Amino acid sequence: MSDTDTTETAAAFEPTIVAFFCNWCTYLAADLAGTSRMKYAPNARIIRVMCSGRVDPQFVFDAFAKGADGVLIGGCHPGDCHYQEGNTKALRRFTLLRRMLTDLGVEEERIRLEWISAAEADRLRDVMNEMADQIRALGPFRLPDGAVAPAAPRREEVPA
Amino acid sequence: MSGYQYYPGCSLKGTGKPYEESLLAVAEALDIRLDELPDWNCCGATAYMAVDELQATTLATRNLAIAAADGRDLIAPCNACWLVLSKTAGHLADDPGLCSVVCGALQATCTIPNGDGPAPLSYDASVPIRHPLDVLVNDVGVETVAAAVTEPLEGLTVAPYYGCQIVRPLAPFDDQYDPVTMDRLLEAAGCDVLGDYPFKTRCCGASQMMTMPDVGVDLVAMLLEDAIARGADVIAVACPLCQFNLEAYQSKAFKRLGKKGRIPILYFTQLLGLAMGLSHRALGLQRSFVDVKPVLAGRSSDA
Amino acid sequence: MREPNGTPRIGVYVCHCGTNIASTVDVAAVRDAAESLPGVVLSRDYKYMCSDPGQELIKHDIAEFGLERVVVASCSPCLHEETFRGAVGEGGINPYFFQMVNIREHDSWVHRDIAAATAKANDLIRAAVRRVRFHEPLEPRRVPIDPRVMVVGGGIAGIHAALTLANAGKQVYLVEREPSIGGHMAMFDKTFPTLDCAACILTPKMTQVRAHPNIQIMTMSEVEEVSGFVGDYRVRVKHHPRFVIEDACVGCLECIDACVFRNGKTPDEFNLGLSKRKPIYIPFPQAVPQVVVIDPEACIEFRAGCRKKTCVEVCAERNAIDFQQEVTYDEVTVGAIILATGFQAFEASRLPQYGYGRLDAVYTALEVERLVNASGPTEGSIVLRDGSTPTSIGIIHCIGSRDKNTNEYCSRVCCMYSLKLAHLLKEKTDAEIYEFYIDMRTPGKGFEEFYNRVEEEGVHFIRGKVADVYPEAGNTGRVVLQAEDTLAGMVRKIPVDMVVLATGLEPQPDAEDVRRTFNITCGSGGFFTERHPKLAPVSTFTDGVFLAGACQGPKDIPDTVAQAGAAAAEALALIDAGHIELEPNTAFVVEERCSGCRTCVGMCPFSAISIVDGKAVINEVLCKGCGTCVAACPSGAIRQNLFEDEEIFEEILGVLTHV
Amino acid sequence: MATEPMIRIEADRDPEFAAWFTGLVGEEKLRECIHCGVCSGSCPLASHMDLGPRKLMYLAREGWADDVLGSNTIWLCTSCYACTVACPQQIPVTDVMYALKRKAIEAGKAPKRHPVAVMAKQFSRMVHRRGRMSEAYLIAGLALRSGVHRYVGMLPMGVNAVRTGRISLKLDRIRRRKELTALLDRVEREREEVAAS
Repeated sequence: MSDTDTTETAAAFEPTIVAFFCNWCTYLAADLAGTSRMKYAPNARIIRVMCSGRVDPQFVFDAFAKGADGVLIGGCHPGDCHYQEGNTKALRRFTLLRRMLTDLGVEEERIRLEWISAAEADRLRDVMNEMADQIRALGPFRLPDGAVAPAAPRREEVPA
Repeated sequence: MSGYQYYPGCSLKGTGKPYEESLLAVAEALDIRLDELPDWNCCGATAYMAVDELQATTLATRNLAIAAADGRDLIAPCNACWLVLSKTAGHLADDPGLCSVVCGALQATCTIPNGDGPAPLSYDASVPIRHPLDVLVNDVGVETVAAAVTEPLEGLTVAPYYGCQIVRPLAPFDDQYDPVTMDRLLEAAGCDVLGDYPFKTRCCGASQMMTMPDVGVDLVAMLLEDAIARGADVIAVACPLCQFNLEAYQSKAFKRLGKKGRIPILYFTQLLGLAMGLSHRALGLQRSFVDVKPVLAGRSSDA
Repeated sequence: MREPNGTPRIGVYVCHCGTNIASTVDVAAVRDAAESLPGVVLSRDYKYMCSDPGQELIKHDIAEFGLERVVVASCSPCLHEETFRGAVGEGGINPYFFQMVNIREHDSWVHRDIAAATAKANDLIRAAVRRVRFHEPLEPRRVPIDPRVMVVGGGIAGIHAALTLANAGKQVYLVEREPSIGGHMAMFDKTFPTLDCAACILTPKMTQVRAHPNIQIMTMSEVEEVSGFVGDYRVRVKHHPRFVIEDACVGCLECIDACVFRNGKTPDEFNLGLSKRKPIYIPFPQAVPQVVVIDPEACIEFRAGCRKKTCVEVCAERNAIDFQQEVTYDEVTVGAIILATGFQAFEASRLPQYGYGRLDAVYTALEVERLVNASGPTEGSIVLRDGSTPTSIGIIHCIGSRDKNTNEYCSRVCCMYSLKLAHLLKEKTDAEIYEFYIDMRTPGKGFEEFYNRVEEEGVHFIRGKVADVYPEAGNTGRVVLQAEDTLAGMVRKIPVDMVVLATGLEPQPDAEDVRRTFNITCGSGGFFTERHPKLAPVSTFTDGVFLAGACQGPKDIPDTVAQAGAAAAEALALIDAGHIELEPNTAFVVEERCSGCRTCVGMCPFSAISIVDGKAVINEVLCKGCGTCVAACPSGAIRQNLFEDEEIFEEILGVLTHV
Repeated sequence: MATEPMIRIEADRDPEFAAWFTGLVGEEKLRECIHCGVCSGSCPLASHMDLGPRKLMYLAREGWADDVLGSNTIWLCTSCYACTVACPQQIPVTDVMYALKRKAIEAGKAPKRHPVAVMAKQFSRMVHRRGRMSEAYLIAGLALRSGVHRYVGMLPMGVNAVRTGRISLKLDRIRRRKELTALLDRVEREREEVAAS
C-alpha cells in the first residue's frame, strides 16, 4: 500500500496532527492507552522528546509549514515534571507561541498543550478524539490570506 | 424585585391546599415575597413520564421558560414538581438535541405577555429551582425562623418525613440518606424531633395509591407504625402527595395492622406557622382529615 | 543545519508481534513502502523481532549487507529499545545507530481501521528513517550507585524489605510516621486462613529490625523532599518530636503510671478510639522502639504548664523526658528507595446508609479486630458499646469496594477477613452470624478450605448487598438489616445486635503528596502505579524507586511479604552492580555559536550550566537530559545527544511527507 | 402434584429486545450489573413484585422479553429512586423502569385495563387539553376505565376531601391552552419526522 491518499476535499478531509509527547508522562499515557486497547482517532503522529520543555517553538512552526493541520504538546502535570519544572517552561513558551499564531490568524484549536500523566490513558484518548474532531471541522490548515508562511522564524524571534 | 417566584403545581390547588395556605402564611410572617408563576401548567409529573418522556419534558420546559422571563429563583413546594422541574433543567443542559427540539417548538407556539403585547416564549437555564426547605434553611436561615417563633411547640414529638423525591436521585441541598433541613426547622419551632426515625426517606407509595391501593397501604402502615412506636405525636411532611397518602389511608393502614390509631400528618409549614402564632384557619389546619385538636390542645393560638 | 554524513545504508524491520500488529497494520505493505525510502537498502517483516531469531536477523544483515543504521518498527521503546540496541551493538555498529518505531501501543492496539493504521505506520517509519541518518555514535553514561537504601513505611512490607536488604549487608533507613513500626498487621488478632496470631509472627520480626546493626529506624518521621536521581537520591527526612529521648528511655513505663492523669482521656489510636490512653503512653505493648511518647495536645505541660511533672520525677536520673524537643531534619543519601506506605481502611461514615458513627451497634472490621484481640480494649471479650454481648451479628461485605460511588475495585482481602472474623466471633459468642456478600472471593492457598470450615460452623451466608440498616423501634438497641437474599429471591429483614462493616482498602490519604515527592504515578484508584503490571510489578517509572505492599494496590499479608522481598531483590540487583548506565542524552554547547547570553543558565533546573570565559559550559554529570536549555537557546548553540534539532526536524518532515 | 417444566430453549430468547434494553443507557452500563440485589433490597415494593428489579434487569439483559414486559414489577415501581442511588454500578434503575413501562404499553403488553397504564393515559389526556390536572376528574375517569369496583373503598375519602375543601369539582385550566396544545403537537410532529427519516 502506498502512502495515504488524503485528498483535501471537505468531505474526506482527515487532519494530520503532529504530537510532541514527553517521555515520562504523556508518551507513557499513550503506551497505556495501547495496553488497555482503548480506541481513538488515528490522526496524530507522536514524536517523543524527553521533556515538554524540549519542544522548541521552531518545531511547531516547522510542522505547520510542512503541512500539519494541528500540533499537540503533551507533558506532565504541573509539579510532576521529571525534570522538576520543564513543563512550566513549556507552558510559558506555549502561551507566547499560541498568541503569535493566533495573531497570524491561526485558529487556536490547532495548537494545544495538555498535561496528561502516565495513568491518564482515558484523557489521552479524549484529547486525541476531541482535537481530531475540532480540526476536521475547521478544515485543512491554510495560511490566512496575506500572511507570510510561518516558516521557522529566526531563533531570536521566538520566545525562549 | 426581591423575593421568589412560586410554582404551586396542581396538588397545591386541590388536596394540598393546606400546604399552599400555610406556606404563604409563613412566608408573609417572615416577610418573604412569593409571586405565583403566571399561567403555569402541570409540571409533567411522574405519571406522565411513564407514558411519554418527551411530552413530559415539554410541559416542564414551558414552566421554566415562563420563570426565566422573570429571572428570580423558582420555589416548587411539591416534591414531585420540584424533581420533575429540576430533572428537566438537567436534561436540557445535557442533551442539546432535545433542548433544540423543545425550545424551538416553544418559541414557535407559545407566547408571554409583554409590555407591547405577546412575545415569543424562550427558555434559558438561568432560574434555580428551589424547595421551601432549601430556601428556609439556606436563604432565610434557621436563626431567622427561630427568631419569629413566639409559641414554641414544646413537648410536641414530631417524626420528620421527607419522602423520596427531594433526596433522590438528586440531593442538592441536603444529605441523601440522612436529611436534616426539616429537622432543624422543626427544632427551631420548639418541637422534639425524632432524629432516629429511620423511614424519613422511605417511599410512601403515593403514586400507587390510586392505582394499586393494596400495595400503597402496606407502605403507609409501616411508616405510621414505626413513627408511633417511637413516640411521635405528629408526622411532618414536605410534599402534598405524601401528606394525602399518609393521612387518607390511615384507617385502612391501621386496619391492616390490626390496631387502632390516628396520627395527624401536618406540613412542616403548618407546624412553623403554629409556632409563629398564626391561626389554625390561616394554616389550613381545619382541612385535616385526622383531628389535630388532641395533639394541639392547650396551645394558645387554638382559635 | 548539519547534513548526514554521506548516505548511510539503512535496514528497516517491521514486526508482526504475532497478530498484535499484523491484524491491524498491513505489515507487508509497510515493509514495501519502507523499501522505497531514500537510504533504505533492506526492508523486512518478521513474526517476532524481539525473539532470538529476530535479533539474529539484524546482526546477520549488518554483516551481510553492511547496514549502517537500523530501524525497528514494533512495540514501545520502553519495552525493547535496550534489546534492539544490544543486537545492533553485537552486530558490530554503534548501538545508538538505531531508532525504534512504536506501531503497537501507539498504532495497532488503538485503531480499528486497517488503512488508517497502516498509513500511520508508514508515516512513523518514514520519520525514523529520516531521523536515523543523523544519529551519532554514543556511549552510555556510567554513574556510581550509593549502596544505601531507604524504606518508607514500617508495616509488614517495609519490615520485610528492610530485613532482607540488611541481611544482605546493605545499610537501610526505615522511615515510619507513627511512634512504632508494625503498621496495620500489629492491630490484627489472627491472620487468615491459618489463624496464627498476628503478633506472634510479627513481633519477632519487629525485634530483629530493632536489633539489626544495618537498620536505622526513624519513627515519627516523614520524607519531606527527594532530589537527585537513581543511585544518588538525597532525601530530606522530617522528625516530629516525641518529647522523649529515644536512647535514654528504657521502656519501663513507670512514667505512664505516674502521670497526673489518673485515667486516660484521649481516644487510643491503636484501639481506634475504643479505649482511652493517657497523654504519655506507649502505642501498644510490643511497640518498637519500646519507648514512650507524649501527646502535646493532651499533656497539660504544653497547655498550662504542669508544676508537678510527675513523669519527669519518676524517670529520675535517666532523664528521658524532654519537653523542649522540636522538629528536626536529616538529609541522607541513598541509591534506591522502597515505598511501603500501605493503605488506609475505608472511612465507613462515608456511606451513611450503613449507620456507622450514628448507630452504636455498627462497627468496622478493624475495630472488631481490636475487640477480639486479647490485648485490645475489652481484653478479647466481645462487649458492645452498650455493655451487652451480641447474640446475633451481621457482617456486611464490600463496604467501599465494588461500588462505583466509592471505589470500583475489589479490595481482595475483605471476604477472607470477614470469614475469619465470623469464625472468631462465633467462637467467642456463639452468636448467630449472617454474612452478606456479593460474590465470595477466596482465591488463595487454603482459602476455599477455610470458607468450607466457616460454613460448617453454621454461619449463615446471604448473597445480597445490604440496602438499609436502621434501628429497631422500641429502643432495643438492635438494628435491622434489610437485603435481598438473591439466591432465595426474597427480601429479608434481619434484626441483629451487632453489625460489622467489612471496609475496603484505600490509598493513604496523602498518597498524592507522596507520589509527588517521589515522582511516581498513581492509577485511577489512587494506588501507586507499577512500571508494568506483569513484568515489572515492583518497579516504578522512576528508576531506583520500588513499591512493596498495599500502597500499590490492596493485598493480603502473604502477597505483601512476597512483594516486599521482590522489591528488596530489585533494589539489591540495582545497587550491587555498583554503577548504572544512563541514556547518553545530555546537552552540550557548540562553543563558537554561543554568545554568552545566559538564557540557558536560568533554564536548567539542575544548575548544570555555568558561564566560563563568556561561554556557556554544561556539566555532563549534573545534566539530566531534559533538553529545556536546547529549546531555549536563542542562537542554537546547544545541542542534545539523541534529540538533536535535525533529528526532530527530520521526524516532523517524515510524518508529514504524505500530506 | 401438577408440575410445570422450567426449561427454556435458546430460540425463545429475543436478542433484539436484549439489544434494545442494553442500549437504553450509554456505555453498556446495563451489562455491568453484578446482581448484588441492592435494588430489590432497597425497593419498598419488592415484597409485592413477581420479579423485583434485580431479576427483571437480568431477564431483560438476556432477552426474555415476555417475562419482562408481562411482569408486575414495572408497574409497581413508584419511582422513589432508592435503587438508583444505591446501585454500586450506577445504573439508573428507575429511569429504566420508565422505559420498560413505555415499551410494555407500546407492545400492547400492559395488563388489560391496568390502572397504572390507564391512569397515565388519562392523566396525559387531561393535561394535553387543559394544561392542569384535576384530581377529582382523574380519579373518576380512572374508575370508569379500569373498573369501578376497585374504587368503591375510596368513597369515604372522597367525601372527606370534599368536606374539607380539598377537592374542587371545578375543572382547572390554564389561560393559553391553545398554545400549549400547539406546543405538544409540534413536539410530537418533530418526533415523528425524526423517526421517519
